[in-house]
Amino acid sequence: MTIVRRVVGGLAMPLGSVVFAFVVGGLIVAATGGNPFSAYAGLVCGGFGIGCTQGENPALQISNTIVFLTPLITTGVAVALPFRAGLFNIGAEGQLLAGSMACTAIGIKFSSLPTPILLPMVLLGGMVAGALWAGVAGVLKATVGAHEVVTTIMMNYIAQWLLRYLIIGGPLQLAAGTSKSLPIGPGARLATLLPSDNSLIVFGLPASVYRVHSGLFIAIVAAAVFAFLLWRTTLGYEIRAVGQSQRAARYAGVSVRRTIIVTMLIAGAFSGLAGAIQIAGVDHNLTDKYFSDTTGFDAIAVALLGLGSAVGIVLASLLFGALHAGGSVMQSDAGISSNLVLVLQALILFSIAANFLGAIRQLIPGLRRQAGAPPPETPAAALMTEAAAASEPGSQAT
Amino acid sequence: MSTTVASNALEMRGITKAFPGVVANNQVDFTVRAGEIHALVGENGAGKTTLMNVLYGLVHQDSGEILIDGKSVRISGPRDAIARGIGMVHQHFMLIPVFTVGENVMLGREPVTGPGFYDRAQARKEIAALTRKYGLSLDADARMGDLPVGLQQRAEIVKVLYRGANILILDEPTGVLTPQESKELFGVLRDLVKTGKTIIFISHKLREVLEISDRITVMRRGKVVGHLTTRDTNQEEIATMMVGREVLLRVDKKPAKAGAVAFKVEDLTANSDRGVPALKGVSFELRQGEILGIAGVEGNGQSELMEVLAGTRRATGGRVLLGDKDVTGFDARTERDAGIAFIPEDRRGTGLVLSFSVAENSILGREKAPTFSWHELVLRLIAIREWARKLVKEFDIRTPSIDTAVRNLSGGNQQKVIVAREMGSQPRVLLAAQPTRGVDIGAIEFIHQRIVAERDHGAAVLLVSAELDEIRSLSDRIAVIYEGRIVSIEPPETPEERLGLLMTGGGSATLPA
Amino acid sequence: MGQTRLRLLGLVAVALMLAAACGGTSSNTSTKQFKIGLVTDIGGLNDKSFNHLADVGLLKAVTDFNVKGDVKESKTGDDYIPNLTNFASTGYDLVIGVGFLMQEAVGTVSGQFPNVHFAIIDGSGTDAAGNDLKHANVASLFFREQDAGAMVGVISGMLEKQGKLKNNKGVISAVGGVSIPPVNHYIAGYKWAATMEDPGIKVLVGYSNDFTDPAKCKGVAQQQIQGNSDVVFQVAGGCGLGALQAAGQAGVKSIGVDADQKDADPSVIASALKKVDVATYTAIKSVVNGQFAAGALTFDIQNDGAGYQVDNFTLPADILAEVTKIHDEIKAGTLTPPADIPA
Amino acid sequence: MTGLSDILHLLYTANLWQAALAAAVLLLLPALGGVISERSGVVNIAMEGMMLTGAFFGVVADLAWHNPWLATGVAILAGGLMALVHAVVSIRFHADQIVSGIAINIFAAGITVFLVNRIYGIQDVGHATQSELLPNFNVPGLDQLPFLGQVLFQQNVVVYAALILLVLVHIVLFRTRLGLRIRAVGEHPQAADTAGINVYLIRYGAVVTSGFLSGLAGAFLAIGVSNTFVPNMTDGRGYIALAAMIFGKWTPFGAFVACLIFGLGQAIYDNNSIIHVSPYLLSMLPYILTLVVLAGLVGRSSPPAADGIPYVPGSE
Repeated sequence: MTIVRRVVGGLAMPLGSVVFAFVVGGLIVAATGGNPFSAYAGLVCGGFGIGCTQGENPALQISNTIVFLTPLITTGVAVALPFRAGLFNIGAEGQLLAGSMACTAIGIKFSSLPTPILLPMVLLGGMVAGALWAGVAGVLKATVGAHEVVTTIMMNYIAQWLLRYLIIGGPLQLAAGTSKSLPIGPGARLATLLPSDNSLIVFGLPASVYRVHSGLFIAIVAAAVFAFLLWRTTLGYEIRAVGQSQRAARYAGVSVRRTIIVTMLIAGAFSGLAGAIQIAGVDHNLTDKYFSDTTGFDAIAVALLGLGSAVGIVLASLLFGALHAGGSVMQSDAGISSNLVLVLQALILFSIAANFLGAIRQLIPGLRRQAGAPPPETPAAALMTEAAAASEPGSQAT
Repeated sequence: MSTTVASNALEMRGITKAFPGVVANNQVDFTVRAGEIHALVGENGAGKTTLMNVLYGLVHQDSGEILIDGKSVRISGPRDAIARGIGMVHQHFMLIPVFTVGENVMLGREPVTGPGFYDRAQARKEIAALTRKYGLSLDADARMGDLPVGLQQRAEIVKVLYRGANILILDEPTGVLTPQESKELFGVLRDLVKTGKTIIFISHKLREVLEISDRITVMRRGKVVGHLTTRDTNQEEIATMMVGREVLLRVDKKPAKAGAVAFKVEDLTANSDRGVPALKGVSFELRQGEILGIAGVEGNGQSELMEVLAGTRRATGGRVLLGDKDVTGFDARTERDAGIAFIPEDRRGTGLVLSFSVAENSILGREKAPTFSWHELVLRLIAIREWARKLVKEFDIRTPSIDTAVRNLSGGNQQKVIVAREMGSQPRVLLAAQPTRGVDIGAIEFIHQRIVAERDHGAAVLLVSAELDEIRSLSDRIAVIYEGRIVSIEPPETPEERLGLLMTGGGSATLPA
Repeated sequence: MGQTRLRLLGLVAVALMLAAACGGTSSNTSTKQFKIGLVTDIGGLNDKSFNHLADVGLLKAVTDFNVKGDVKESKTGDDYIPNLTNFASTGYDLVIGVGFLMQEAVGTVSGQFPNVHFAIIDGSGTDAAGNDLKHANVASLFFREQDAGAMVGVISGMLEKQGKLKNNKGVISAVGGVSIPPVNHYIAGYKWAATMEDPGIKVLVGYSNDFTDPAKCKGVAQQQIQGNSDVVFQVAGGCGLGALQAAGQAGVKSIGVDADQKDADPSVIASALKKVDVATYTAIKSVVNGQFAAGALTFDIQNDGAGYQVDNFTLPADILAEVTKIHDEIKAGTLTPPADIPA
Repeated sequence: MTGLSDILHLLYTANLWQAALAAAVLLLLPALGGVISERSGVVNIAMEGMMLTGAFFGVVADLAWHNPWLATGVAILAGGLMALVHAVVSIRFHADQIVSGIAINIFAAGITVFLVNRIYGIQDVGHATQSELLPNFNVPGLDQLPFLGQVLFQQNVVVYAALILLVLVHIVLFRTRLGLRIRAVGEHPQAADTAGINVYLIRYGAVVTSGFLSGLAGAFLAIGVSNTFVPNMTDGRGYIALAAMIFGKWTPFGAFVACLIFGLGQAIYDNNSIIHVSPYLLSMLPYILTLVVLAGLVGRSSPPAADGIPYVPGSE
């Protein structure tokens, strides 16, 4: 019973924020001469396959949403974990790219190896590369106190340029004049749930259009690992302690520096895994589409909307994946630019950050919180209590 | 209502202020006469600070009226308060460490030249004039963060005077001062009263209150419980009013049965956070079953000493022996595993992770112990919860559940969580720094009893406290620390005057045996 | 005033909602209405380049034929396949993918929907290794950008040779977006033709690595102009607008790309045209007329799918004559500009 | 190695430094805004969004009214308006300032393109003519100085404005009463409040000012450097400016040095038609350089003490 109430209570704020965003977004659409109802009908159809008017196939829409949300879960975790340690990992994108590059390189180099050997190799390779990419920021933060926001932004750019170098004229380029790599070996690919067969008809469409792949399960396992790590392990305990109070952590004998580095390494591994899964599960080669990839940035919003919890991240990924998939259906069905999706995402974040709902509730006497409850706290602030505080000088580091 | 007496500098009538979950001020009436030093006393959480924040415009009363010089006023912010001649010296100084004294004092009423340039020269002149007038010396160009606490407080007072305050509120002003500095402060206050200022002196140190004030208002749980005239009352009467019952000011304890040397510190040196030497060769021995109190004015190295012994600060020289084992270079975890428990002075920032639950805080620093984790990796949640429940019961921690975040507990119960955790593991050595600071009297008694019980179980206890009364009533021996050195080791019955002298570098030392 | 305006907007919004709610009973003509889906690449509709032109072609087709045209903008590369699939699975007759970046996606989706017609601008439906899958339902709309590049190359080379430009040191230049085939084809024709006109000419080639930030291309162009370039040829979409501006501010000439860009800057003396709008329109028309033909359809000077436009400039007669001559030769097939940038 | 000597050779040309300065100014303006905002205790990572909004509305206004000065005013106001949203959310509602900043950036990216579609449709955004742009201006006399003349005195008006603003922001922050108050609010808002300073007013002012500066940068980008609006044309400059600000330890001149490094990197890269190093590896250089400098020379950077912490009166 209390669990139900806790879940409902935990959902109320994010859900309310989503409603708030849709109301304001609807006003923007209406104010610029569009029809918000048909816009949202398009979004819902595109995201969840519900209420489609133009003959969209629900199974296909859901499949697309799942493909979009898969990397968001893993990168969302990669942002949420450092949040817990008081670190702002703005570099999930760069770490994802590092993972995808490593995965591709290994998948090409050892393309003849069979799946049981090669698949773990490419996934692990991606994780290691992501970990190293994030580890640079972790080490610089822990040793010289360089602000992780700056260093991770720099690492993002470096990854972007490295990617261009590799596939345009560099060692991974497919052929002169292309901006893509060779495909990875068949052994490096993650299986899709349905056979990639154009002649098999499932739900009225060829089975190959459903691109949902086993990476989804890896992502969900990653979220579960994140939850377990955070709440059930001594390391997670120490990460949270460092995030909430470095002094208390030091008092407890936790090495703040080591924890910062380890946290960033793990976060980077999650991001790198996301990149490897995208290559192994969806693309099978590194292409110019990664130039414009924004997964690692969307992940920041996902982590915040998910309030830094595993379940929240999965749900937030679902929402963002659905918005992503729904945007283009909205555009073709309702004639509303899919950029509205960005506006909605931003409004959701505003609402969560500012706790507008809390403010509104305060204004309505009947709903005012009963005395005795602790004062409301914005969730992100709670995640980052001592976020900016660099480790104090003169302290012992071990 | 009655007509206002003209000689009242300040009158607060029926002030009520509620925060979520607590009524901080409940129909408080508070009257201060012009030219008097009026003490406002009460336990922590009695509502003194809230009342003064209302007066200073930092929070707004839900109901009630404020009259200054007989006129009803509305104070909507500090600016209003300043304009009406109210100045406040906060318990936590409102000073900016990276600014100079001049900038700190001038802030809000800065002298300017030209189109708005800050006029440093004029600031210097203003401060010189003020310090001359009130006989307080201060260097306007010194960086605030570099000054000792006494001078920082002086800067706070100058800051208030610069704003033309007639009513000065001093919130727990002596908490961080040496007895000498306190004496100087009292002198300053008396001089200020002579120049026509009115002073509200907030304290829970009853001896000081009796020494400095003319009249006393006592608060308890958000209400005023008594108006007293200082010369007609005594410490016991005020204390009873404050807590609502007779208080045992003495700790009931048997004589110590000191055993073997448990802990030996030899010529220990260490630096402060700012990198300057804070410990300059500290040596002492601590025996099983005794309490060694460290008396000293804050900032003489006791914090650093405790941190070095607990492993959270690196020693620059010397040795620490636990039994025969050299534990000097140990980090906090190894020290703790070796049987050294530590109650840190900063409860909220260091001893607890406020957002963690009671259960989570109950294993802080011991999360990797075999009892609480599997191979130091996975937490044993069931064992942790059992442990937390046991501590809550045994140490009478008042909490809705062990899953409640400690942020939501009262200060006393927060401290009990720390005490329970540190004592619950039966340590060989207990380091207790300011174990009762900011804790209500009921909890103080309880914590004192537990410390003595720990001693009686054979633990060696090292106690640091800013409260000389606490040191004297708990300790079996008293080490006096001054400027990073133990200057003397004294028996517990040593008169307070002598300890005070030693703490400030005077007196002839009784060298440690 | 403000309030009235707001109220008006509100009324409009309500009216639109009502209209939308009551809609759905629109034109029920006897002939089949064709549904055309256009998927942009990440540049989006406002890329000031080929995505925009494709949209122009689509809208022209919508006015000329009984077709319903819908657009999906791709926000990231991950959107290509879902957007194409979405159109293909909802009864669209023709799905057009805009841009080289979408080759593999078109290759995949066209295999899944053999009954839907596909067209792709600047490419073909390929597998991951870049091989054309040659699906029977895919029209690959290629452009010989080098033809267009060659025409503006002739103009630039001649002008430089005649010494009528500002620096007159025998240098012209091109600013590419990213070094990918459609970009390099343009530059190849440009350099080839300029060198043909003036064998001593030096053609600087730089890349901004960007298609959206005009400041980046402006920077590259400025450095080229500093290196004495007299004509800057932009081949970088929205980014390249900055290159045109750099030329204008430095008093040298510039050449636009894809569409007629004479309005973008007064320095634009000519534009190399790649008639993506024509190609899009043609593809739609072929479906409407039931004449859809799979395989490569190349747009070049011969079929007037590529070409040039002289802009804010009057070509001297001798140059005009030479340009016409080269144009005719390319059209006749006696001259063939190369696809790769000559050394 | 020829690439390296090419670069070294370039460093001696005034032309390179002229370009570097112009590129740096596009970063400097938002970075200065960041300095002001964060000195007052409000973390601002929303410069990107404010700049993009400024660029968009600057172009809209310029195309409507054909007056670059008016349009710049509109751009500045648009940036300020976005900043006001950030201010209200983070000051009034005590929101997490990083979340709010990210939200602003996403919002700006979405709403600008959304409005391009709505306002211009298939016509697309037009181009401002030369006379509708913020002009370049050669300072008479000084522009003839060898080397420095070209670098410093043959620039766009916004470059001069930015350099003046650089000095101005420095003076205001460190020499004036207002600056003292801004810094006090950022270091210790309780102390400032009890000294009678209106913490909220200062913070609102500082944040909105940062929006003005970012909006100006947007105008410079859209109707100075270029002559139209292209979606996402700011291209991450707000984030680089953020890095520059932290790199510069929250001081105007420190940030300027960092901006110059990035500007120089861009200017060197712009010569890729001449230099024959992999343009991609070349592009990495400024970022790697920043990491190296952070690791080796600058080290620990400490923000204003109350940076990012919402102020709740009466709290400790």
